[in-house]
This record gives sequence, structure tokens and C-alpha cells, in this order.
Amino acid sequence: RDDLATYCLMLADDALVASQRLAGWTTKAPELEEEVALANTALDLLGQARVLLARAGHLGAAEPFRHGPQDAEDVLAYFRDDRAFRNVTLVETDLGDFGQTIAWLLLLASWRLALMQRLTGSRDPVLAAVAGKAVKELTYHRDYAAQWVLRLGDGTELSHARMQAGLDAVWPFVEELFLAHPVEQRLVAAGVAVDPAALRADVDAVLDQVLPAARLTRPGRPAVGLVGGRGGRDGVHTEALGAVLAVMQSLARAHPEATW
Amino acid sequence: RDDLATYCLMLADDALVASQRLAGWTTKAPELEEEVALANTALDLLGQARVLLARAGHLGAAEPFRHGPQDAEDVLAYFRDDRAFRNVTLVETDLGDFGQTIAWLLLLASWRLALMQRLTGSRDPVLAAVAGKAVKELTYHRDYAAQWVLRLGDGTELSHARMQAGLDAVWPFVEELFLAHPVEQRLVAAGVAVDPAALRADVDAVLDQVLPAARLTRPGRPAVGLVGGRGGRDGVHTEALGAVLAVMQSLARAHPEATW
Amino acid sequence: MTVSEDQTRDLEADFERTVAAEGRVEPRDWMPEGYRKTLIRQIAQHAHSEIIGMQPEGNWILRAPSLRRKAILLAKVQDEAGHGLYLYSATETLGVDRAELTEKLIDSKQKYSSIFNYPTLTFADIGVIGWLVDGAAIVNQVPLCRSSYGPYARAMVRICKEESFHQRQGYELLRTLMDGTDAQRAMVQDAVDRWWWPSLMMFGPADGDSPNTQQSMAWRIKRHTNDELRQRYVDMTVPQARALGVTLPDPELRWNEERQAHDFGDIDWDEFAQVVKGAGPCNAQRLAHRRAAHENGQWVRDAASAYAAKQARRTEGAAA
Amino acid sequence: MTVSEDQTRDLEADFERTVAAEGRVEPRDWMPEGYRKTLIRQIAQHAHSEIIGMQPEGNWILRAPSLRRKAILLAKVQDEAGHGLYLYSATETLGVDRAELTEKLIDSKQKYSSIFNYPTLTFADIGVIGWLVDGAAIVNQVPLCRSSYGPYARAMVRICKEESFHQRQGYELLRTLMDGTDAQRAMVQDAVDRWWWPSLMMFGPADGDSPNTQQSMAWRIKRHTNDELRQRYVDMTVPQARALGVTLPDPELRWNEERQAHDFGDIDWDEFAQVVKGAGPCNAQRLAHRRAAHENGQWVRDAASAYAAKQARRTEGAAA
Repeated sequence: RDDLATYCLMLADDALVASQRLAGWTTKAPELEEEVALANTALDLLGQARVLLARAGHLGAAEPFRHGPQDAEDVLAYFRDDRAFRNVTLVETDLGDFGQTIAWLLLLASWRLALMQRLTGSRDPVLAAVAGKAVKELTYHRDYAAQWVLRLGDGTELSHARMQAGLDAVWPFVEELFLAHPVEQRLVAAGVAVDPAALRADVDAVLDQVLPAARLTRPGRPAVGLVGGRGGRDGVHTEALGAVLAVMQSLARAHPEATW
Repeated sequence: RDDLATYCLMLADDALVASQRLAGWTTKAPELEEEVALANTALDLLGQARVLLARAGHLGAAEPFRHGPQDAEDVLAYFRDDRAFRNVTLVETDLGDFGQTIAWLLLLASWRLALMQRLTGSRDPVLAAVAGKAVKELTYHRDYAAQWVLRLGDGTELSHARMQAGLDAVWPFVEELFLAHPVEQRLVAAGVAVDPAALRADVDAVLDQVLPAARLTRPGRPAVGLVGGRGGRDGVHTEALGAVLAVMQSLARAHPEATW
Repeated sequence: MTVSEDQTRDLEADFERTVAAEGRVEPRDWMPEGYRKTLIRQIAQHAHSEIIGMQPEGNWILRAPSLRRKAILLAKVQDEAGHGLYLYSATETLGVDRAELTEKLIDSKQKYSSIFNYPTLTFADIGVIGWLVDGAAIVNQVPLCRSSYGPYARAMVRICKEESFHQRQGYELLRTLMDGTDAQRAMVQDAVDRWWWPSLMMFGPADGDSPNTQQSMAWRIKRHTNDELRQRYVDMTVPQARALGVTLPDPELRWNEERQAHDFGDIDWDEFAQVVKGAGPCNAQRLAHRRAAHENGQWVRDAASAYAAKQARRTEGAAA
Repeated sequence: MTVSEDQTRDLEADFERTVAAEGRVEPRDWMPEGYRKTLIRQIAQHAHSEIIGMQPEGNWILRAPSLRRKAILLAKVQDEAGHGLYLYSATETLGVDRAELTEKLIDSKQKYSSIFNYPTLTFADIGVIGWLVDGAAIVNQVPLCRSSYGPYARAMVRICKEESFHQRQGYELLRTLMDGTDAQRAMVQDAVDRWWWPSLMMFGPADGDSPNTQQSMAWRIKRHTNDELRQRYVDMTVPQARALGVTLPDPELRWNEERQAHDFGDIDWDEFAQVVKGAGPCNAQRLAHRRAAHENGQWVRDAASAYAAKQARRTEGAAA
């Protein structure tokens, strides 16, 4: 039960933090169509996060952080410190320019899509249902990102360089996506969770199709190291997450007794 | 007494917010000497802010915001919302690139120096003493900024364009520096405060000396308007301040019962 | 092909008949140059307002204090981008494209609603923008659903539907805050104090100072004068304010039994003039933000064009 | 002017005598090429460490939870920039300038202390960096105050003085937190858990794996082996940890009566190797940040040079 709550937090935090990062593009996108598409992607991820946080809340995950009358989803989103967030560090990285954002989205959406596709077969019916809806959304996100990878990679000389630089910048965070946390390992054994290691082939297949068509090179940069063997799933994040949460949580924490 | 506390907050908040903005340059300056100089300026302003906040605290200004055991200066810095900050809006603006930062610093330091020079004659001995120390610091800040305005304005074509653009960007916030708030007006009558309107000539004298030498044009852009007649001194700020304080106050507010 | 003077006269008569009979003018129809220009100016200004209007609300997306409010706000701002898209499409039917209008906006050659030159200082501002600003927009826009120009009228039908949804969400947020803590209630009153007068200015100058109104009404682009709409808005809003429990910041506001309408105080037309001419609290910020987004996106738009051109050549090559 | 082999031999003998007699080598003195290169590499690496080391601490300046701590932290980071300045000046006496070394840092051709490739995750990390990281740095650096190369030795005297001030401030912050709330105490223990092992790695590879140590010691650039210094650091730190009330995360750590020193567990040399070769938690971030600052500042440095050149021409013109 604790494991399941933690697993819900992992999947929720990935979506919540990614949504927060994407929402930072609002009013700054290169074209109105992108404004709409990025906001829509942020909204889809926020929706996934909310269902999963609510589920974690039902399993008791919000209680240690509760000081006021808020719903569990808000207690978990606004009153946990960064060390209690369980997201992979990829989602918390600064998104850089539009090229880097697109690289980030291609990797994130391909990986999460592969995860959610397998999760539709989970023995946990709630997770299976969440995954079913998420698959449709993530398929759209991945295809949107792939289209832009092609346009930027095979567009102008400048866009090619920036697209490659964006891919290089996010690459060190990819390896963590395939590491299994002990909680995941236990839930995989129980038929509830998905083994992250199994997702590598799916992500590779997307990259093998998209990168050559976009004239991009698969980066060779080393993965970021863990801190004493611990990473985002253990609450050991990059320095970026603290700053993201400082902004996100500021108003809610200024009024700990309020609901909105 | 309330007026005096408010006046201390005005002068303190100008320095505190400016210091926070300048501190944002740390590890990002164009050269190590600038790293040291900008940090030093931020430190001087922070020092001025602390003395003035402590004074406001002695006059009771911190009590409405107190929820924990912190010193008055920290209660005032960390537990007031942006609407209770009394700084002019110039200090809260995004500093942009190094050219804009230098334009901002030239204007801020020239104005605050003129203010502090006059404040050394205040009937309030604490303010007079604070001003005496600040004059030395601000003279250095102004001269540092003026030197860079010359280098950038009369450097390369690119630096000239960026220096002019930086000056243009901060210009709309200058007019507010010379508006007298009713609190100031009352304290001017009592011989305690400085009339902001009287500072214009001093600032103009600096600009008349520096701008032509740097081949820069005095901008013609209109001043930013007030909101229903109210500005920073009334707690009506730009959208920038909320974001600055969200970050600045995040950790202190996460531990309202702690001291550090 | 040129058109003779006789033909022009016939076309003009047709146009006048269509408009007078409440018919719709469509893109392929002949229309007077003044009508076309007036429409382009008005629709572009409306489109720009949607796009610039995303900024004051966007200011709070990252800090929205609950996930539900974050989702609502993000969806609303996304809708505004969508409104901008329809409206720019409507101007395209009149022969000007989005890129051209964006340049005009950025160069300050076309305007947007001056309400968006005020800052959003607290989260209650989000509710008040929904209630008052969207409310005023709806009063302005509902008659435009019957505008004589077909594409504009159809865009407005869709936009008005979404705007009233947004207005209800804004009001619901304010309801929640008024039922909340003292600090939340104070936040709402403060926001109302700041937005009330600017919302009255959204209807434009008083009728005596609005030279274009008569022609626009004759062309059935506009259907009511600025002052008529302003009065309708005040009369609609006063009971809502009462229900909410907030005070509108106008000591002269009272019911006039004789007129069966509310009297209200004088608008500060100097402030209005200042904001219109570019010296409002946020004019420089809004335009600089939009300009930066546009310039930072140039390389992306260039890449998309280059890629499309390559693809077209490839398809051609494959077909040949 | 070339130097004959005889002369070189004489100079070399002079140099060896000076070094053996604990004398100081000064910039104008002859020195072997290997000595010069070793010094440049070591001083540059030290300078780079000061500059990169500003980043993990800089991460908390804007969020420092009291104004006093903000001032202390800002002053400390400023001191580090100052240390960078002295050290780059010391390399200039050896014939390489700062710009060249900065390029080498940015291109990953020179290293910096790998400790700065770990993230600062809470404000307690600021205290622990002061206590453990500056503490380890001092143990490393105090002997360098007697380095055979004069400018380096003098820079180190000043730097060590400031470092011990920083170390005391770090310890004092931790004292305050340990006297504070449960959350603050937990924060300190968590930070100690993360920084202890990396701080042991600051002394470099075990003596058996450190090929350059012998030559550096002969030249009196270094005075103790890595393992000697590491042991001194452990022995110094254990009682401080006890006084503070934190647990060092090493179950094998215990006093060895026979050795009159602490035994401690095995360092994870694989992790050390990973971080050194660029795959630590923050290597990419630290270098990208430094590179961005350097590139964004190029136009400013260019302007300063252009202005200085103009001024020089003006002065010349006036003099002629």
C-alpha cells in the first residue's frame, strides 16, 4: 500500500513538474499554434498528475504534509518540499530554447507513452484506467514533438544546430529514465508497475526513426551521476527543482489555512 | 512615529529589493572584477536595508507580520507580501543584460546618493547616521556605473546599441523616483525626510555629464503610469516584484517557526 | 480587370441593401474600402487584445494556488490564444495576414484593449478579470455576433460562448475567496478597487468623443454606442457585486428610479488617454514581452518554412 | 639569448639548492619547465575550483532564509571570486593569462575540484560546505602556504585566512540549525550524509594511485601525501561532528588506539572516477553555466578593450 502510494507519486510528480515547466512557455511560444499546443500538453500532464495525486492521497500519502484544509492533491503539490518529490530529474530541467524543449518533449513523451502503454495491463485497475487515457494524450505529444524535431533538424542551418544542441543538453538525463527504484521492482513483481528498464527499446525505436530523418546525431554525452547512488526517484534532485517549487508553491504557502 | 516607520521601510525596501536583484548576477558577470563589484554593491545595499528594517522594527512595523521568533528585519523581509513593500518600482525591474544593469545602477545610485546626501541633515539622528555611511558606498556605486556607461556607450557598435537599449528600458521607471508620497511630504515638513522632487536636478546633472560623454541619447519614452494614482510607495508594484519575493521568501516561509 | 464607375455604383447599392436588410457580407462580396479598413482595424485590435491579454493572466499560471485553479487558468489562457487564431483568420479573409498584423502590433501601429496595460497583483485579480473584464468584453461583443461581416460574426459567436464560460469561472473563484479567509476577502476587494474603473474604460470614449461610431453603426459593424454599452454593463454588474459582497469604488454609484438605470461617477479620462497613448502601467512591458517572444521565435518560424519548402520540392521531385 | 648547457646546469643546481633550503622561487628566477608546468596546472585548477565553487553556494543566495545569512553567503561567494583573482594573477607570473585558462576550463581541458559537481539541495548544505568542504580545503592548503613558489605561497596565506573564517561561519550555521527545529536538524544530518564521502575524495586518489605526488613533494610544491592529509582531516573532523551532534555516515569509522588515528571505511573510487571524468551529478551543469556566463560577457569585455584602446589613442593624441 505504501509502495503503491509512492509509485503514484512518482508518476504524478513526473507529470506535475513537467507540466509546470511547459506552462512556463505560455505567452512566449514562437507561434500561436505552438502556444495552443504547448498549453494543451501542459494541461494533459496536469490532468494526469491530478488523478495520480488524488490516488496517492486516498492511500494516505498526503497526511504527513497536511497542515490545512486543502484537498490531498493540493497538499501533495504545494506542501511537500523538493526532497519529497519523486520525479525523474529530466522533467525538472530548465527547458532552454524551443529546440531544447522539443528534444525534451520527444524524450519525455516517448518514454512515458511506452510506460503508460504497458501500465494499461496493470493489475491495479485505477492505474490501468489512468494509463488508458494517458496513452492517447501522450501519443499526440510524441507526434507533435517528432514533427518539430523534423522541422528544426531538417530546417535551416541555424535550427539544425540549435536542435542538436537542445538534444545534447537533455541527453544526460535520459539514462535515469530506465533505472528501476526498489519500489518499482517490488511492484513489478506484483504485476502492478512497469519495469523502467523495459522501456529503453521503445524509446530507442522512436529515436532511431526520428533522429536520422531529422539529420540529427545521437549524443554521446555521459549520463549525469547519482548522488551516493540516489536520484530523483529517491528525492535527490538537481538544483533546478528547488527553484521551480519555490515559485509554484509560493502563494499556496503564503495562505496555509486557505482553499481556493 | 508611524510615518517614520513607513519612511524607514521605503528606504529599506528600495535597498533590499535592489540588492536581491543585483545578487542575481552572482556567477554570471562578464568578468571576475565585475563579479566582485556587483556582489559588493549588493552587500552594501543589503547592509543599508538591514539597519533601516531594524529601525522600522523598533518603531513597531514588524508586529503585524510576526508569526514566529525571527528578528524584526527578517519578519519584515520575509513575511510581508509584495503589497506591503514600499519600494519604488525601478528597483524591482528585471535587470536584463549587463548594459541594462549598468543603466539601472547609474540611475539608482545617482538618485539614492542625492537622497542620502540630503538625509545626512535629517533631524532624525539615526537616519542621518545611516545616510552618512550610505553616501560613501553610493558614491562608489555611482562611479562604478558611470565608468561602465562610458566603456559600453563608447566601446563597440554592439555595446553602444545595447547600452542605449538598456537605458531606454529602465527610463520609464525614473519619473516615479521624484514623486513625493504623503508620508514623505509630512516628514519633509518636519525636517526628517528628503523631498524626492528636489533630487531631480542632481540626477540630471549626473546624466548630463555621463550620457554625452558616452555618446548616449537621453530617452524620450513616457513614464510608466500609476494604477489609479498609486505606485510602489503605496504598495502597488509591477508584476515583477511578486516573482522576486516568491523566490526570496520561499525557504523562510517553509519554516515559519525557525530562525537561522 | 477594372470596374467601371457604373458597376461600382451598382455594387455599392447591393452592399448597402445587404447591410440594411441585416444580411451578411461574405469575403467574396464587394465591399467599400472604408468598410474593409474599419473591419480590419477592429478585428485586428480585438485579436491583439486576446494575445496581449494572455500576459496579465499568464503572470499567475506558475503560482496558481491549487491544481484545479491552475488547470482552469491554463485552459483559459489557451482559449485566448485560440481566439487570437480565429480572429487573425477572419482578417485573412479581408486580405491581411497574421504576420503583417503582428508586426503592426509590435511596432505600436495598431492598438489592443487598454485594460491589459494594468498589472495583475494578486490571484484575486484573476477572478476579477474573469468577472469584470470578461464581463465588459461580453457586453461589447454579444452585439458583434450579429455583425454584418460573416466571418467576424461567426468568430464572435464562438468567442462569446467561451467568454461567458470564463466569466462564470471568474465569478466562481471570487465566490470561493469571499467564502474564505479574511486575507482572501481583502484580496478580492482590493482587486475590485483596482479594476472597476479600468473596466468602465473598456467601452471607449464617451459618445461625444467617439467619431467613428456613427459610420460603424450604419455599416452594422457596431450596434450600440459606447455609452449605451457602458450603462448596460454597470446595470448588469451592480447586483452581481452586491451578491458577491464587494463594494464598487464609486461613491456616486446609485440607482436612478427615473432613468431605471444606475448613475455613476465620472471616469478619469486623463488616465484613459495616458494609457491609450502608451503611458499606462504596463504598456512598455506588454509590448516588450510580445516583441521578445516574436523575435525569439523567428528562427523556429524560419525553420518551419524552410522545411515545408524542402518537403514541397521532395514531393514535386517524387511526382516528376 | 640562448643559455648554454653549462649555464642550465648551474641554474638547475641553484634552483635545487633554493628549494632544498626551503627558500622561495620568485617569478624572475630560473625554474625547470616541469616545475613551471606543474605549478600552472595546480594553481589553475585551484583558481577554477574557486570560480566553479561559487555556483553551488550561489544557488542559495537568492533564497537565504535570513538577511544575516544572505549577507554572509554573498560575502563568502564574493571572497571566492577574489581568491580566483589572486590565483589567476599567480599563474600570470608563470606566463599564462586568465583568458587562456578560462578557455581551457570551458573546453574541459583543465579540471577543478570534483566536489563542486555535487548539488546543494538544502540550506544546510551551505553550512556543511563551510564545515566539511572548506575544512578539507584548509587541510590541503595550509601546507601550500610554505610552497616553494613565492607568489603561490603568498596567495595561499591570504586565502587560508579567509577559508578558516568561512569554515567557522559554516560550523556556526550548523550549530544554529542543530539548536533549531527538528526539520532543521534533519536537514543537517541529510547534508552531512551527502557531503561526507565526497569531502574525503577531495584529497585525491590514494597514494598508490597518485603518480605526481613524489615529484611535487621533491619540489616542495606539495608537502604531504594525499592519504596523510586525508587522515589528518578525518581525525580533525570526527570530534567536531560529535560536538555538533551529527553522525558521519561511515559504520567503519572508529578510533584506533594503536595508530592513534581513526580508521575509516573504503571510499567509492568508482564514483570518484565517474565524477572526475565528467559524469558527476553536476559536471555538465557547472560547465554550461560557466560557459554561458563567459559567452554572454564577451560583448562587455570587447567593449572594455575597445574603450581602453580609444582612450590610449586619445591620450597619445593629446601628448603629441
